[in-house]
Amino acid sequence: MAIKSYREALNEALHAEMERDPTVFVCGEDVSGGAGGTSGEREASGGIFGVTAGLLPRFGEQRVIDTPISENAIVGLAVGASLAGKRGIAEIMFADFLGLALDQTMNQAAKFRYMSGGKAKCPVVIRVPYGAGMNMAAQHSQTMYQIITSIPGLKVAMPSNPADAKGLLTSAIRDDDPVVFFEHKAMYGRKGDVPDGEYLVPFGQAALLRSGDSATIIAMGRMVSFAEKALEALAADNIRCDLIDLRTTSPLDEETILDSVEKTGRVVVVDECPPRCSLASDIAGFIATHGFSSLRAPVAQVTAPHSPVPFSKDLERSYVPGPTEIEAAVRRVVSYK
Amino acid sequence: MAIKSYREALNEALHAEMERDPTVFVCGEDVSGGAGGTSGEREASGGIFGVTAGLLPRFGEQRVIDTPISENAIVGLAVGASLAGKRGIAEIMFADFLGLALDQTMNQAAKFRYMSGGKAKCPVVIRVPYGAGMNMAAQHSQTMYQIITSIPGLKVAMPSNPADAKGLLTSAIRDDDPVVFFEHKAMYGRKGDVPDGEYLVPFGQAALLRSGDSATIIAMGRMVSFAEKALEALAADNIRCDLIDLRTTSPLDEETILDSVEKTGRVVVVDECPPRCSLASDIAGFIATHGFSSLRAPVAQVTAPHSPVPFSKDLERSYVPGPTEIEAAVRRVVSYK
Amino acid sequence: MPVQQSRDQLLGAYRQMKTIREFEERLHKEIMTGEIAGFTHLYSGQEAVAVGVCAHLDARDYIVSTHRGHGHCIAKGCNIKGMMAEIYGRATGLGKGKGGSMHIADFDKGMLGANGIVGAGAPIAVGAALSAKLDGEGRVAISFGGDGSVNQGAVFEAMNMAVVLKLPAIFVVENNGYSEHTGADYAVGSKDIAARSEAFGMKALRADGSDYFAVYDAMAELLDHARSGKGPCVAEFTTTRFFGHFEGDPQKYRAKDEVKRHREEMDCLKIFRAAVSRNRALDAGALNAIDEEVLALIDEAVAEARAAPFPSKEEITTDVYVSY
Amino acid sequence: MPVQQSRDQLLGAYRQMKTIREFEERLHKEIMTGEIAGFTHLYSGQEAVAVGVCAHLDARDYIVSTHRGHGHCIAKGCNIKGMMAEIYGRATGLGKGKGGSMHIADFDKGMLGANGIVGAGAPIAVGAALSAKLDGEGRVAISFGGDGSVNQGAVFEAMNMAVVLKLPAIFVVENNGYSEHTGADYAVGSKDIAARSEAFGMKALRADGSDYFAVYDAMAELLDHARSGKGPCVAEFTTTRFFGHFEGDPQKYRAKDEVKRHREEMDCLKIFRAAVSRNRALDAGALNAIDEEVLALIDEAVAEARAAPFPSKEEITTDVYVSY
Ligand SMILES: Cc1ncc(C[n+]2csc(CCOP(=O)(O)OP(=O)(O)O)c2C)c(N)n1
Ligand SMILES: Cc1ncc(C[n+]2csc(CCOP(=O)(O)OP(=O)(O)O)c2C)c(N)n1
Ligand SMILES: [Mg+2]
Ligand SMILES: [Mg+2]
Repeated sequence: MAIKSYREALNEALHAEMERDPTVFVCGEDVSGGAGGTSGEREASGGIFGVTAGLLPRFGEQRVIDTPISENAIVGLAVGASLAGKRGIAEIMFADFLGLALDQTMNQAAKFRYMSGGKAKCPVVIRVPYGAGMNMAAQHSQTMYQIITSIPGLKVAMPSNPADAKGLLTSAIRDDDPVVFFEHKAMYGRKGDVPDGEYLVPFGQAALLRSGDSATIIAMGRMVSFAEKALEALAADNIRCDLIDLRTTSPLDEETILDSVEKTGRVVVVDECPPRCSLASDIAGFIATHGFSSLRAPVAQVTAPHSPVPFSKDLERSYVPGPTEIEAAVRRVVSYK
Repeated sequence: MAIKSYREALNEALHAEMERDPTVFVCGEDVSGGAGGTSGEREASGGIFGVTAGLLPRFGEQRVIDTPISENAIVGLAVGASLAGKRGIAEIMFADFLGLALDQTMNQAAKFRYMSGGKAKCPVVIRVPYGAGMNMAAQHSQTMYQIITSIPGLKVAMPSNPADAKGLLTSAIRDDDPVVFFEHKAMYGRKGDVPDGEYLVPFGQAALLRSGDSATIIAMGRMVSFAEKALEALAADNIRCDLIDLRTTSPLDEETILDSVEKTGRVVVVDECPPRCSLASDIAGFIATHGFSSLRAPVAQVTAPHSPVPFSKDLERSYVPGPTEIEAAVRRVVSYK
Repeated sequence: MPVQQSRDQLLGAYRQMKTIREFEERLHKEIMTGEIAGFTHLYSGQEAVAVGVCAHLDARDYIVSTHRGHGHCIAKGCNIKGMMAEIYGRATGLGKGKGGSMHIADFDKGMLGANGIVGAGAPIAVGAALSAKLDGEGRVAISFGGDGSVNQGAVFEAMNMAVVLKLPAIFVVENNGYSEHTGADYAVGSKDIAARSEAFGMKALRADGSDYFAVYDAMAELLDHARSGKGPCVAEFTTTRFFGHFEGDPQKYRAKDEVKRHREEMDCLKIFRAAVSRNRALDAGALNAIDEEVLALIDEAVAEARAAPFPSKEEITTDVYVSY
Repeated sequence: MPVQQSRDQLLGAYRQMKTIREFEERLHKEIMTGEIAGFTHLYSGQEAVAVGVCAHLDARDYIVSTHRGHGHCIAKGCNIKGMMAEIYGRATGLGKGKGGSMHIADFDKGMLGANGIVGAGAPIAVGAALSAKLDGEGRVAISFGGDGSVNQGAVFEAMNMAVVLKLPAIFVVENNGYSEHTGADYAVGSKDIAARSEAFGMKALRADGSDYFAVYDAMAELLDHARSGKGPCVAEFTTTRFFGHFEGDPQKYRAKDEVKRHREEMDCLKIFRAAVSRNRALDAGALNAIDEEVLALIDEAVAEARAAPFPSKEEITTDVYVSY
């Protein structure tokens, strides 16, 4: 155990897996930086968010590949190589840019195995920094995971803390299916305990971070820490909740959700997406269908509004669901008669 | 009133609106067909599904534009022209190809107005044939509307019959916001009464196609006719339901849904999408949050399975939700104690 | 200068071209019966390209194909019966009937799949070329595409990516004059695919795609370039398709007599036969014998496909993931 | 041959270049204070391109810009105070503070927006060019982009589309040598953007983007071509950025003295002043007077922006649709 940042935890997983498996490579824009130009320094950035720093000096240009700005071809590069025996890790600088790479992600990576009757294997990982909170405006702040979660054939991981960042990324790289890996931009600097050495967090197993009978809070990614904040405030009034961190939205840990709902009968789903066809509605709908008999209150959905992400500081701050909204929602469902 | 096919109804709307408004134009692959090559006939196809047939002879090459295979640029062409005073109607031959055009759709068309603080207007229509049922396999059969519905800034229309095809497309073309218009490939040949002359179906107003107290069936697109079939079978056992055809999934007619749920307390949502972050889960979640007090049974979600669309006839037939599954779901919710 | 080919090579090439031809001509008939569902794009007329290209490859090389993929599959060694069964949607098909005509693949043969998304194969081929480069065994990846595919952003990106990373990728462009119902002379703004691709920084050649020998010789030169680490190349082969874009296409965009004329003047099988008899490389007898064997094989393939079982309903939800 | 420009034109051009320069240099300082949120990409060093291009345009012509858009906005006539307020996220900004630096637009001025998606502006510009062509009034649409943007599929598609439809679109490529931290000599496989674009079937020119007169003259020729219906063109202007890719960029990918050297040798303002004094077109006095006016204007703009109110929370959900 050591205190590390979310960024360091991801970087550690990349180093370890590239060390362990020579078929693993990373590609993307500026994953090392400094190719061409007048630089003396070959690794000029190590990724715009620093997640791939140190890989080039250690593993060389063959396996740490700077690319032109060609998102669809970047994913295709990793997909094609992964169909041909490698394990490609593509970095799409911002999740929003999946808008350019959705064909290779949705129509290619997600479907090869199925269309080939199980013959193909496409163990690709597509890393995508996502989310609002850094005033990057409407084209650099989207969640996108609701879209990717809706696509059969893809797996979706979204760590909420440094330990999961390391454990889920390690599992993603070793996974034989395509994984889209969502890293929240605003969490890269967040520190926490990270297990030393080899550490894997299995897919499809949510984490029960807090226990309580008052209600069930289901969250993912950055929303988890906001839910924790809300719970601190609620503790004062003796409101204690189960807090479920999904960790992967596909596969979904249905059992952990239903067990908790059966216990509490009251649910708050917290999701950074806008409301329509969101993870919040997905979970709320799932519970309305499979957990109805235990429900004792309306399922509260705490989401962003149905609008793009605004630039101006205060607007963005209120756009993103936060502890206040979560706390209010919990009080609503708990007091529902 | 005259009996016309879904295809003819769409074609009629295109003719009428291009006649009425000189700023309207269509663009896409083979929307006329026959550009270049050795053909004597300039209009060689009128769209791969024949929806744009007859437009070229009537309105000429300036307003009926055949394009190269460049989906992102096709949508961009219509978006850019629509920002510059025109009303562009882009045809993306199959909804699946939105995977290539999502950037122009999601990051550009959907966000211009917001990012410009209300200054921009982008009255573009993106027509996308969607859905399974024609053995076109995994890359030519997807629904995609769950993905587009999740994006703030876009409107989503999906007619379930010829009359709505005409009325919704007319409204879409006159709408000042970007609309993604979903036409089910398997319905082009379907015939029905279509009002003569100018006919508009407003967005955000669902159609209550059947009335009954037993339960509420909510469907859209091709699923509506399957729900009607199921209702015929159920009538024998005196099971009568409200059948709500959403017509547009964004905006969503929340009022019609909640009124019906209040009356019946039992809900079946029918959706051609795979289950995750689908329209089915979206509506089920919405009801779990806003209609909970009236719910007397679990919300049944009838969807495709979490897998790509298979090619082989029987597999595809069972993949697509049909009358049998809907009937069973209605019986489940109706008999729930 | 022309490359010498052994008698066996020539017989093999003819057998493959003939197999593709009969496979497609037969499908054209069978589709009329309504027994074959979905979209089928026939390759008849373009055989010399697939065969002339794949003659240089072995199972360790990669190819990525298109919606019009039957020819590439056969030339790369896919099992004929498995292909036919797939097109018939049977459990015995190469993809268990889940993929169909547009998605035939055989990964053991280095055939990374036909593809229903025009242009999508190019970045995938570039990825396979990257894998080949990392392995350092002189393998290559071929991206097949048509005159319409080269206007797709994915293909441009793939070409530039291959040049930047100096990968052993070859973009084979089959210019049959049409992208669906639109002429290549319209959709390719520059009118010159080879020159436009060359400007990306690739070695480029153009040759007659109806002449097996022209294709073979051009590819010999490009493969030498790519295998020796000199970077990607592009080959534009002019060719023609004998049928419509897909089965059921009325082809109003073509001059009335175009197909008839092309079947007379651009038939790669006739051209091949003429060439090998002119230089006395092969006797008609040997070729006629192959014709009969091929017809028998196709008959069998169709019969077996029609007799084969459809996949069971459980298959709908299998093969989505390796594990989930 | 050089095009004659009136004294007023020259003074106007200098004023715009100076305004862009001071706008950016001031932002560079203000960003240090932490008062400006998000991503800001400064245009300093490239002023001659935006101004030399837009000098030929009026409000009825269209431009589409990039993430590095301040210069294009100013050159196309966007209100300086409205821009500054937008960058500060204020309700008085051109986009009510909802868009920020990467999304400044002014549709009344034909400025169809900066764009956060590299390359996305090109298809949009082509669409605007189509609208211009349909109106038949000789208007044009300019697509601004960098050396990195031209490797984006959307840009290739847009170029081919513009050629196929013979649209009055001009692709202005500002080659400042870098796409973020990666050299253009690496990411552009062919190493020659103008030639690669020319192969798409466009008239292409390359000129010194640090020399206002070189840019102006090149654009005069291309605009004549585009406005007269002869089809799309491309211009590659070699230039440099004086700051990092975005504010906070340590620029390890650049040689230590590169920026210093470029500020000495490639400063478009110095080059302009030298030129107009050499040929006695303008006297230093007039230019110095402009310098002072510009500085005063920027001071005002910053002061007013900082004093302006932030948008109210209600604005989060307005302007999503015209009606919903
Ligand atoms: C991305 C995408 N756009 C459009 C289509 C529809 N489509 C299928 S084949 C085709 C024409 C392809 O032309 P070309 O590349 O020349 O290949 P050919 O059909 O001539 O073999 C089109 C437009 C598609 N399958 N994928
Ligand atoms: C589609 C997309 N990919 C990547 C980025 C991140 N990004 C922003 S600017 C930039 C470099 C652009 O280089 P260039 O086109 O030369 O413009 P310059 O920054 O030099 O002005 C990159 C990669 C983006 N904004 N959009
Ligand atoms: Mg073709
Ligand atoms: Mg640059």
